[in-house]
Amino acid sequence: MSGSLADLSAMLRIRHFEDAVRDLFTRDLVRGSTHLCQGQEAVPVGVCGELAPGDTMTCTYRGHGAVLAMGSPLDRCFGEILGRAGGVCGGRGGSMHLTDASVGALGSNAVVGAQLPIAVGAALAAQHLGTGAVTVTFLGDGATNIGAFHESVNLAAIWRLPVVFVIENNQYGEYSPLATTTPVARLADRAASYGIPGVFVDGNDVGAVRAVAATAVARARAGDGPTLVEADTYRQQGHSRSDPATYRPPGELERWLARDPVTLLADRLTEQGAATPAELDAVRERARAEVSQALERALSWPMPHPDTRLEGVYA
Amino acid sequence: MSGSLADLSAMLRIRHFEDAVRDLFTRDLVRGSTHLCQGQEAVPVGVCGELAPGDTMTCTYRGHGAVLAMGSPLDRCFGEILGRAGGVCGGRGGSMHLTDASVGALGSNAVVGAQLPIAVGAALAAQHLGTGAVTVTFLGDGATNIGAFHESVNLAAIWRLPVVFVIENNQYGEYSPLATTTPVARLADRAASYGIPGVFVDGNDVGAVRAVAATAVARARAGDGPTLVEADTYRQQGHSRSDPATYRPPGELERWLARDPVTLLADRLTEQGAATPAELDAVRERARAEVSQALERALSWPMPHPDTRLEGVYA
Amino acid sequence: MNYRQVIARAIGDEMAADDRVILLGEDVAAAGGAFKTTVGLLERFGPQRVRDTPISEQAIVGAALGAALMGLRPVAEIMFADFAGVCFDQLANQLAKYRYMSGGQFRVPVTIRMANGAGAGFAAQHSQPAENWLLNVPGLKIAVPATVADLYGLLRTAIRDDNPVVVFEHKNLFAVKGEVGPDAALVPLGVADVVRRGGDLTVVATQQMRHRAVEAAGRLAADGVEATVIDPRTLVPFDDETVVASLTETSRLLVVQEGPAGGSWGASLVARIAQDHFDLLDAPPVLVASDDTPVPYAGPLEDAWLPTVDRIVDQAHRQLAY
Amino acid sequence: MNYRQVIARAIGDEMAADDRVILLGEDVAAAGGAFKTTVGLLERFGPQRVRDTPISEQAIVGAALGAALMGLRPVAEIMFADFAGVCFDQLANQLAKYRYMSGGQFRVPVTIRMANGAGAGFAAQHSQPAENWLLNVPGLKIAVPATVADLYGLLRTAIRDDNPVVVFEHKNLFAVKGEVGPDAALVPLGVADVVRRGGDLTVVATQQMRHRAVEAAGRLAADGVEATVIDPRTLVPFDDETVVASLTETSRLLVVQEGPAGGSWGASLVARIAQDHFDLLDAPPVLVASDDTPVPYAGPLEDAWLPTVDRIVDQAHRQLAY
Ligand SMILES: Cc1ncc(C[n+]2csc(CCOP(=O)(O)OP(=O)(O)O)c2C)c(N)n1
Ligand SMILES: Cc1ncc(C[n+]2csc(CCOP(=O)(O)OP(=O)(O)O)c2C)c(N)n1
Ligand SMILES: [Mg+2]
Ligand SMILES: [Mg+2]
Repeated sequence: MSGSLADLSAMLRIRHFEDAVRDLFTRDLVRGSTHLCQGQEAVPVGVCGELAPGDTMTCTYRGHGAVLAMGSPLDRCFGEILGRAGGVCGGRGGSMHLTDASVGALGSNAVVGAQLPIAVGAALAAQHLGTGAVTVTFLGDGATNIGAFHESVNLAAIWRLPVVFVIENNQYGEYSPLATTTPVARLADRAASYGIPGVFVDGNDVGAVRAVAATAVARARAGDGPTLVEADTYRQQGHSRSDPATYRPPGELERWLARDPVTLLADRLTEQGAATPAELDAVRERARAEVSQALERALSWPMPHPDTRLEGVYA
Repeated sequence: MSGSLADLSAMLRIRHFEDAVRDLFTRDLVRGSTHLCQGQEAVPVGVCGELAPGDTMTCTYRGHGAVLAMGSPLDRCFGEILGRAGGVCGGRGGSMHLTDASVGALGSNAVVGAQLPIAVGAALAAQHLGTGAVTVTFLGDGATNIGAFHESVNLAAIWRLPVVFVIENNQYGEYSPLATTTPVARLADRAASYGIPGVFVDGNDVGAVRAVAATAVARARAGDGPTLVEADTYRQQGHSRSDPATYRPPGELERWLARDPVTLLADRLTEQGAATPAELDAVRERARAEVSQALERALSWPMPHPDTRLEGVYA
Repeated sequence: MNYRQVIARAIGDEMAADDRVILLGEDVAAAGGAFKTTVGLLERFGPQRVRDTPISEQAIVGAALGAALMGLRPVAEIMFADFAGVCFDQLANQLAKYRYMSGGQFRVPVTIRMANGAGAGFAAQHSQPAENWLLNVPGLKIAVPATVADLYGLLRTAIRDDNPVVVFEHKNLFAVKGEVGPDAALVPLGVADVVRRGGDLTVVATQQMRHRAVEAAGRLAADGVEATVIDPRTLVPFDDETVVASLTETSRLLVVQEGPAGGSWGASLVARIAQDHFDLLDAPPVLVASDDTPVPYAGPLEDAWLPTVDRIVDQAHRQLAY
Repeated sequence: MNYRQVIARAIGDEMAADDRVILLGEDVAAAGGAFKTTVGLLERFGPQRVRDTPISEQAIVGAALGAALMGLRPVAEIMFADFAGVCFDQLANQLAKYRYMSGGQFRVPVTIRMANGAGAGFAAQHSQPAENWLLNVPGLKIAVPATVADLYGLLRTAIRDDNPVVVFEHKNLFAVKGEVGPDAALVPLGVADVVRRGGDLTVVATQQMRHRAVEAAGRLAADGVEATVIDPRTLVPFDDETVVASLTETSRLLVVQEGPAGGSWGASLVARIAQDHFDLLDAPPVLVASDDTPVPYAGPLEDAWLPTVDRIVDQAHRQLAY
């Protein structure tokens, strides 16, 4: 697989979405914190692109891209981040908790690693009910050091559950380069502790990501159990809103920008003759327009009324 | 190294101690639960035998053997299990919490895996203070599936701390055979996730345990970081007081009893001419006598007075 | 039938009634549970529905949550309530909040069972009233049954509830006997049981302390003092109404609790009554609780840590003399 | 100097005074802390004493405990107090109990710092008053400073204390300004601060709510009502005496708290006062608390979740009218 115009479109929507969120943040329209994924778009687009209807996904606070890649509407995701009543979570969750069950996005989690056992449970339900559904769960490189990671992969492995663990190795956990916290070079190698396949992939190459994801998803769907995927990529922004990322070694950002996943795919499509420059421009324009129209809609929505604040604790 | 008469003596003391505790339990003199280590004695004796004064150790609720191997007095350990004021913890801890800081036994822990980060901390202090001390921590096979294991080994590895993780693989976690909970055959292989050596050893051969421990302890002391040791052994009793261990496959216990670590060592000492039958008998007799005298002393000690119950919460 | 045995009965009845109910936990299947509370369920429902897990409490609770999001009704066992510590994030930050954070997108029908309580010499890490750790966590319901019928009825209700319910099974009550007929009743969450009626004093107590309160009430009756004994049966939701109804008659509140006072359900109840029903009270509302220490091992220490019948009787007399 | 900055100052002063003090946590060293509360310490004390850790909170707390057993005086940072969930076992079952379970063999001089509190839109998993989760855990001390001087003094005292102390740094107070002179005082644990004196009503509040209580007291004064405002500064030990002394004058208790009532410090205080000082009270003691919901994200919802100055003023008038 080599990625398609549709992938480019999906990645661009995420890119513009994230750029817009950054802008909203500086305009004080986003509360708390927000964690952007510019530069990492090929991972969620490639992985979620290999899922079928009924499949599910959990992810992290850096999950806007993953939730959008599952098909959640741009406007309702903006709405949530803006704390609007029309947001996917009615304004109760915010940027770190984007959740849209209607597209299988079972939850963005703000506690590192906590999304993993939940994904294992969703996969357990699929196995138990025989639905054939697969669950994907995204985690960061830093998250591979937390206990919940270990427990989750182990349980999924021993029960051969249909779940795919996708490490988005963006080289940093907050401000710490991976090597300062993690004594192994290849996180995919940690799969050996659980007797499952560990696969490394260039996370900026959406086609490569799709290929690896396809295998892992097929394996899961066939009942052969989990796979641990490590997708190498880069967080082009700082860790969160306030981080200027001054800790980056000189030249690092530039090297990764030269391998920007959106540019890579556009170039490849051109090279392969899969799209003309005009077609690419049209895709770019449409993505930009969709995002800005969605944002406008979301900005017009009201905040939730305080009187509704007790709703939704219990069913 | 091949084990010595002193090792035999140490192992016998543990064996008799545990037999006595079982007996006390059936006589209703031990409260709650107690977890015995008959059959596993070569592991703590071999490992702790390679430690130097100032070295430290944390272990589990199945830790009587480890605490005794550090040199804690028999009578005060009995006293603790009997809930006497003269027990190592003044009767506050009991069987699952035997602790004797004076010999470096920093605590038996009743929460699976919780002793591991504490050992990492003790090793951190040694590194920081430059004492050259090493910390050993014992865990069960089942404990390798809990989050604290993962976090602890990882932290020790990235900081190259002087700690040795010793898995006492007694084949079961409570009533579950290892293979039902753990998708890898060799637990020592999990060391690869942390870039540290993983070593497998016959845990019923005290000499072999000593050899592996010596290397791991020397490595730690030299500043080269942790080792993960897996010592294969067998829990000859049930998991805890009330467990008749009916889940064992037929013949399993017998096969392991044929490789009983105490008998193995005694036979080897005889074969090698390192001890005469009379010497062995003397060691056996002395161990038995020491244990029974210690128990008598402990039984004569009073229970703590209820008026003291608020003591020891805060320093 | 005893308190220990009725657990498998309740879970089995729900599993028989609803295919979506599954059971998971350490040694709950082949071994029938560390406390033998799930004996026979594996044989009856098979290894797909009754699952032994690794020692991985975070994964156990998280998997129950995830499975519930997809339509199962998992029952997860955490062997000793103290081990809520190793999965507290999944309990307090995930399970409890999942529905709310998503804006109500999910139902979360998870039952978590844990063995709590002191009195049997299990010491500091295997004896705690961990129910108190979960009180400041909106989103959970909490059941603390004291009798065979209540355990049966509450456990079934918990499994049928579309919200996370934590059911505490008290280790020291396993031998308590009781009847559960074929038409045994579900027990609703949030409805107290008035165990005994009397006009002089209202005693509120759960689990082990409920039984001690009843014994104390018997002794008080011999002294001419008639106490009402109320067992709230669930801490969240808490049936304040039943307590208040009794106080309109007795005007005296005595709460008896296993566990230290700080941040406890007993203190919370005393505070609510003092705040909302101050005028009903003719004497200070009192919480009899454990010392502010971890649970000690030695018998004489642990016995003193737990409120005794003597202490309850004493305190009752003092309140009446006020 | 502000509340955010004084943290590095306090830790630095203790590190300078005692070689055994070390600091560990996620991004506390090279980055100077996720909240920039530990800026400059790495440069001053080097990477052996100021250590960045992996994302492994159980290992962080456990390592601090283990190091303390061997004579160090570790200061460990848990970035957001909500993450107490992922290391709750190490906090509640290990750190708190280690001395007691061993029969007093160890001193456990560990300081755990965590950023707590709502109001800035961090939502359900990054805003909680996790101090309430630790109340039913004997063996810990708990500090909740509201001012620059108190944070400085309590943090230093915590580091010098031979017991585990959890210090909550309130995220929404980072910008609060204050003075810390060169001879700045240590603040003892267990001694309340009487922020304002008045004879009509006793208001007890911590952190963000202390500031709102002071504001409310100002507005009440304009209405002719003089309130005493007491900031306990530590929840364990809790300075009941200062509260009681004020109540002898005011006879009216109003506790204001960020966070739900169940199992909270506020409810515990109300219960203790109702029980032990019933006769002092001329009106029901009242706890103004947050709703029983997780912390919501959207501004209007979170604003309503936190007790407002209006609500405090209102409630005060109601109590005086009682
Ligand atoms: C249990 C827990 N500890 C700490 C944090 C604070 N935190 C938020 S993001 C983050 C870094 C995570 O790094 P990584 O897993 O690589 O994911 P990335 O942010 O790079 O996508 C940390 C430490 C948290 N949210 N949860
Ligand atoms: C966190 C936690 N979960 C569960 C238990 C209950 N439990 C006590 S021992 C045990 C089995 C441990 O097996 P293993 O690690 O192999 O050690 P062994 O008992 O065989 O020495 C379990 C599950 C516990 N003490 N702590
Ligand atoms: Mg990362
Ligand atoms: Mg074992």
